[in-house]
Amino acid sequence: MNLHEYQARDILRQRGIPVPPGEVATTPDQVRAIATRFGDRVVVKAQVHAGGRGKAGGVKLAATPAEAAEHASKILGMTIKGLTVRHVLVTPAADIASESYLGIIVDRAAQRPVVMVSAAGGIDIEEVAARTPERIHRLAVDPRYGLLGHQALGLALTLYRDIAQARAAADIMQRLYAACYAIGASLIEINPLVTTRDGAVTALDAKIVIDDNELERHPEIAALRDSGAEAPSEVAARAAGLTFIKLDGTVGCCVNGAGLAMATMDLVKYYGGQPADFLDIGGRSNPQKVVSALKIITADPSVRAILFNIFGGITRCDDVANGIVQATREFRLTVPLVIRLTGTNEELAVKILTQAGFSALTDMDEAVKQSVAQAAA
Amino acid sequence: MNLHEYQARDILRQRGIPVPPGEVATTPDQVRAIATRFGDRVVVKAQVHAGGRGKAGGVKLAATPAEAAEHASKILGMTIKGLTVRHVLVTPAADIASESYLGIIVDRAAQRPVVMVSAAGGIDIEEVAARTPERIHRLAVDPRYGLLGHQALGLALTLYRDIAQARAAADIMQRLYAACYAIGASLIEINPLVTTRDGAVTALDAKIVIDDNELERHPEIAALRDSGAEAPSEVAARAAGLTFIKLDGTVGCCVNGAGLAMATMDLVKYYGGQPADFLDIGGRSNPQKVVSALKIITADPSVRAILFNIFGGITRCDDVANGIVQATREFRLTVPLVIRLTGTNEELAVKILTQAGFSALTDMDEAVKQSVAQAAA
Amino acid sequence: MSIFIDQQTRLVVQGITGRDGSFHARQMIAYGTTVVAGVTPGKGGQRFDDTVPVFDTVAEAVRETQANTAVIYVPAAVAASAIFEAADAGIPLIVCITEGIPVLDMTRVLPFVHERGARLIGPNCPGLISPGRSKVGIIPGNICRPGRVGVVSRSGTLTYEIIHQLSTQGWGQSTCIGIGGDPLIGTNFIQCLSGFQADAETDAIVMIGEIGGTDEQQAAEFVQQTVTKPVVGFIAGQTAPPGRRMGHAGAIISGSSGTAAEKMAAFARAGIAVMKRPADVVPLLRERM
Amino acid sequence: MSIFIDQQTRLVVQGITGRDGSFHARQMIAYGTTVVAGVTPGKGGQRFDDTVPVFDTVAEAVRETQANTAVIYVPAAVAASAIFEAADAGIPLIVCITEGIPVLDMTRVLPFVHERGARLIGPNCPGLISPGRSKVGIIPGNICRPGRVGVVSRSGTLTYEIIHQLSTQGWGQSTCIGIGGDPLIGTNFIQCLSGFQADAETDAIVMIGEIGGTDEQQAAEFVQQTVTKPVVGFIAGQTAPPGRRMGHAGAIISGSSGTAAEKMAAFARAGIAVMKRPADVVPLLRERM
Repeated sequence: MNLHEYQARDILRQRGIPVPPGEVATTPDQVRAIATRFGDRVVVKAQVHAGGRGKAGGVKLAATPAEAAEHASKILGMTIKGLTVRHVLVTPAADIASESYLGIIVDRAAQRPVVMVSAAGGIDIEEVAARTPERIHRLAVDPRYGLLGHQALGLALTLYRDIAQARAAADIMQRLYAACYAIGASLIEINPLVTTRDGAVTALDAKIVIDDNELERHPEIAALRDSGAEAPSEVAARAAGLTFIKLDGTVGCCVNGAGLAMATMDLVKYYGGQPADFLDIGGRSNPQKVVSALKIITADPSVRAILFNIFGGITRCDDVANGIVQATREFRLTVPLVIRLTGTNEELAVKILTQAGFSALTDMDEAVKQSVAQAAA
Repeated sequence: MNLHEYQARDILRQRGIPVPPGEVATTPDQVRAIATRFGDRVVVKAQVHAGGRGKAGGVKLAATPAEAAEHASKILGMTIKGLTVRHVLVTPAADIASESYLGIIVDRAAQRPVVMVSAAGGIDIEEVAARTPERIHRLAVDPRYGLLGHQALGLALTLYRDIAQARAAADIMQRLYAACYAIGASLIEINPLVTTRDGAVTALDAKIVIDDNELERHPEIAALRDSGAEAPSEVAARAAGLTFIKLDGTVGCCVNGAGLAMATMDLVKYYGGQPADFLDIGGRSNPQKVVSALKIITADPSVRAILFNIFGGITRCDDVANGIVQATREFRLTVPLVIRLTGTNEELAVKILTQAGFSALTDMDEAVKQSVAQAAA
Repeated sequence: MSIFIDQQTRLVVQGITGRDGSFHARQMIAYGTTVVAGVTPGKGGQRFDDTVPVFDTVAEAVRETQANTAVIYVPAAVAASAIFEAADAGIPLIVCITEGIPVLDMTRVLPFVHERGARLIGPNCPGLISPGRSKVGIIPGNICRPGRVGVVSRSGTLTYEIIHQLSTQGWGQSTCIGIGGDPLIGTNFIQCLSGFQADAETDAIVMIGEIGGTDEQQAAEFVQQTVTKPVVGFIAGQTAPPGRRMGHAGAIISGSSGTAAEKMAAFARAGIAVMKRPADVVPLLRERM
Repeated sequence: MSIFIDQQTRLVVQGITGRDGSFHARQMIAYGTTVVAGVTPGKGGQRFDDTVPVFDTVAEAVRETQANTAVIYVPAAVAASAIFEAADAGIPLIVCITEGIPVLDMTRVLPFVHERGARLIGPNCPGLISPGRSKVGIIPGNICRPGRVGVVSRSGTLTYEIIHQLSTQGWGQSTCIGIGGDPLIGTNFIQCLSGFQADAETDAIVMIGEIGGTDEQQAAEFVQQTVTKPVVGFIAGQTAPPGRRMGHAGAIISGSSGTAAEKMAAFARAGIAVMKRPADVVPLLRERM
């Protein structure tokens, strides 16, 4: 789950990491009032779960409260990478002396959290990493000991020669590392970590991604979810316990298991079609999940055919069959359905489907070929 | 540093460990008001840094608020093991179904924190440990991983067959372990950990000892120190940066280093005397420390002679000599002083002392013999 | 023969009284696996299906039954704890089926398991099966046939699909292992490949990867250097959208690696026959043998 | 010869620009110790006393100077961090003089040091000296004489007293080690005894213990089983009041052990000559040689 910048800032501040002042607003009037209060130039920043906000015009500097309100009126409601901006963050324009990068993520190869820093912070950090990787310093942390003081200071000294600044940055790193475990973050980034003209080290912008598997044990973090900032189909899928990613094709896929789902999409392409989505109903199917899946798939007007590919293991084929039958009672399907089922309770499923007027296949290639043909028809 | 029971209870409660209600009071009237509020039988408990409060009459059950006030009037001001009771804790009388013991301490042999539990909790736990050690279950915790869930539950299952109670106790253990590191405790004990008639598991009495070396980084804990509950000489010694323990003899000892201090006391005894104290002025002496040490030693009317035994290393003999001279300017010494100095800046020290009319020895045995003779004179 | 499990496997089922645990314990017993114990705290002393003794802790189960393998079906919130417990009890092979374990939990679990010299398979995996001998996990026994192909996969149902292809066309399996789809797992491709290479009863290996990470690339290098048996490989996710970007850090860590194209190229370079679709597995095996 | 340190010792001084660090760095240099580097974060690039290069980190110091031993004089609040740093930089011998390190800090430091195969001496110790060869720590060099007695002690100034007795009566020392008086220390009596036993230039051993713990009893057992050289022992604290009770837990953990009487009895049982007072050391050594 992505947090908004303003939420991330709050978390960092609560954990003792210096964050410049800033307030969140949903209307231009609020922005004007906040800018008046700050009494200086401010930056108005779109709060959306998308990178490249600045390039999309979602980050603007304003010299006066009136200008800030004007920027806000344009940014609020703006669409960035398909997501509508509903909140803006207003902060005093910082007087920046240097910009660094600080990020923590779990590295699957090292099987450890890795702290990454670079004195070349800012929006071009990925380019820096690609072109001059030696400018990124990395440390894989042994989670049994955590990020130790000397390790943090060693990284900090690659950012700052001034020892007071280095110690401040090292402290931020240790707090950031502790925050990862405390809130269940998959990623925390401060970019840029800035020094101001008066020498203070502070987190100008922050990004936090929470491991969805941690949300159950962190209800206070789960409560930060802004469903309004996500695509409605993904909100619906999550509510139904499905994994769903919308794509651009015409064959709506409904599969159990992520690997088989990907292989199914690949096979659609192999036979000349284009998948309309990635949809994994997961293990432990129940008929209602299948109903929800069909609702989400059919809500996409591009879908011309729907393909079920179920290999029963924990997932019972009869559950899936019942779900399909139930869905067609709840709403009318306007696109053809191709069903492939095999494995646990396959015979029962075939019986249920046949009685309801559907036919079922057992061969994956055959099913995919039919669905591609139907979508093209 | 010892915490009072009521302070320990507050810490446990803040960390999510269930603690029965209770309030602290300093007058019988307050006790009456608290007992009235609880509206049932209450227990009035002396808050002193000493074991065996119950046997000393410092813990009393009261059926009415009037009786509670009456008990309080006796307990407040009472002396237990030399310490005056200034606070009492008032708690509703618990309806106890079982009493267990739970303690965490660092075991120097294992070099790890050890969690100890016993279903035979209560005041006789040491006897249980001595006579039936198999009734105490111990687990040395790997501090790299902390007390793991299954380890805590394994210990808890030795206390309770009921799984809900075992899980509650395991949760308490994990919180208690985390508390040790969070507050810098050398020892945390819950004794008894009780189950009430309604099945709840709760910490009826708690004891916390803080590692003095942790106080600097835990100012909120250091602020809990109740100097009124300690011997004045120890408060003065701590303020002066000295380690001081009062004993029953007549030879006041002032030594640099704990090992040499103990060896000096042993030698006093060897030559027929009795040490009046253990006093270590530590490394890095400065003259003021010596003045403070002499004030503390001379405040004890049993002292008949004072013995300095200084082996200069980091401690400079001239610092000690200057301190002695300075002290005799500030107040008059009424007992003889025997001074042994050797090591760093010994010659300078001898010169300083000689000019001030003192003589100095270099041999430890000789100095001890003289001090014993002086004390006996 | 088989790798990791065989007729000597004495299994303890953690979470045996739960919904998934009880269902799969019965399946494993029916398949012939020696299930010697179950563990559910608070249910110690009971018997599962009137036969398998249930204990409060894995340590007790090991002491009483000499269990040497554990399989975990407990909920995600307590699954890391279950792995710690199995490793702490001295179990040398731990198979964790549970999906949804937080990645940060795994950063702490893995060094603990390694320090104790134990092997963890999973989490978020279907487990493993040595057809006709033993099954630990959830791979449907009825789709497998005893034989001489080793199967190792990051996937669940996709593995079943491939096994199904093999079995229905007469290619039985020595062992099928699902290593799990999570970012942090206990046993990787290389360790399984190395097991199959050493196994006298495995003649060929099928390896099923996915997009993400660099495990397949490293495995390909290992195959090139060490594996002399024929290897056939598949990568799922050729048409998958590029994963959600994990901030700049994700890009910095992984660079451009992790795509299906890159992994398939690594396979080809290492001499691994690359399937375009699951149905290619048998034709490619036939070609390579 | 000597144990742990010798002319090959290349020392880095952590906290070299501090009050204690600078004072003792000069003392060690004056004694002839090869001090190759100092470390004070933020002062990298400077030179201590115009000669010894100062680095920001121990890792840099090791890289640039091949330091193989570290001595720590930093304040207690950051001393654990300094030990972590030295061990992480690959230093095989770390001597921590600092007193007042929280015991819980040490519970985390010790496994880290052991995992890296390093030896920690201390904390809260005077360090060690091999008279005439090298000195690491704060033991006054002028009270020592080169010779063939090994000295190991939990104490500081009491050790000086005993060394003083030895030197002034003509008994030089091969190595003198203060292992530190804290509850958790990196190197115990047994490890030092074992070093002295193996050292061809040590003929006899003096061992100075204190009340508290069971280290001396275990050392006595080790002496009985393994040490063939004469050992003379002292225990400080015969008249000390029983330590402050550490709750019930302290009593349960330690039982009745830890008294001077018990330790002296253990020494006697193991054939160690027991001093009644520091002045007994030379007469007893003479008797045993």
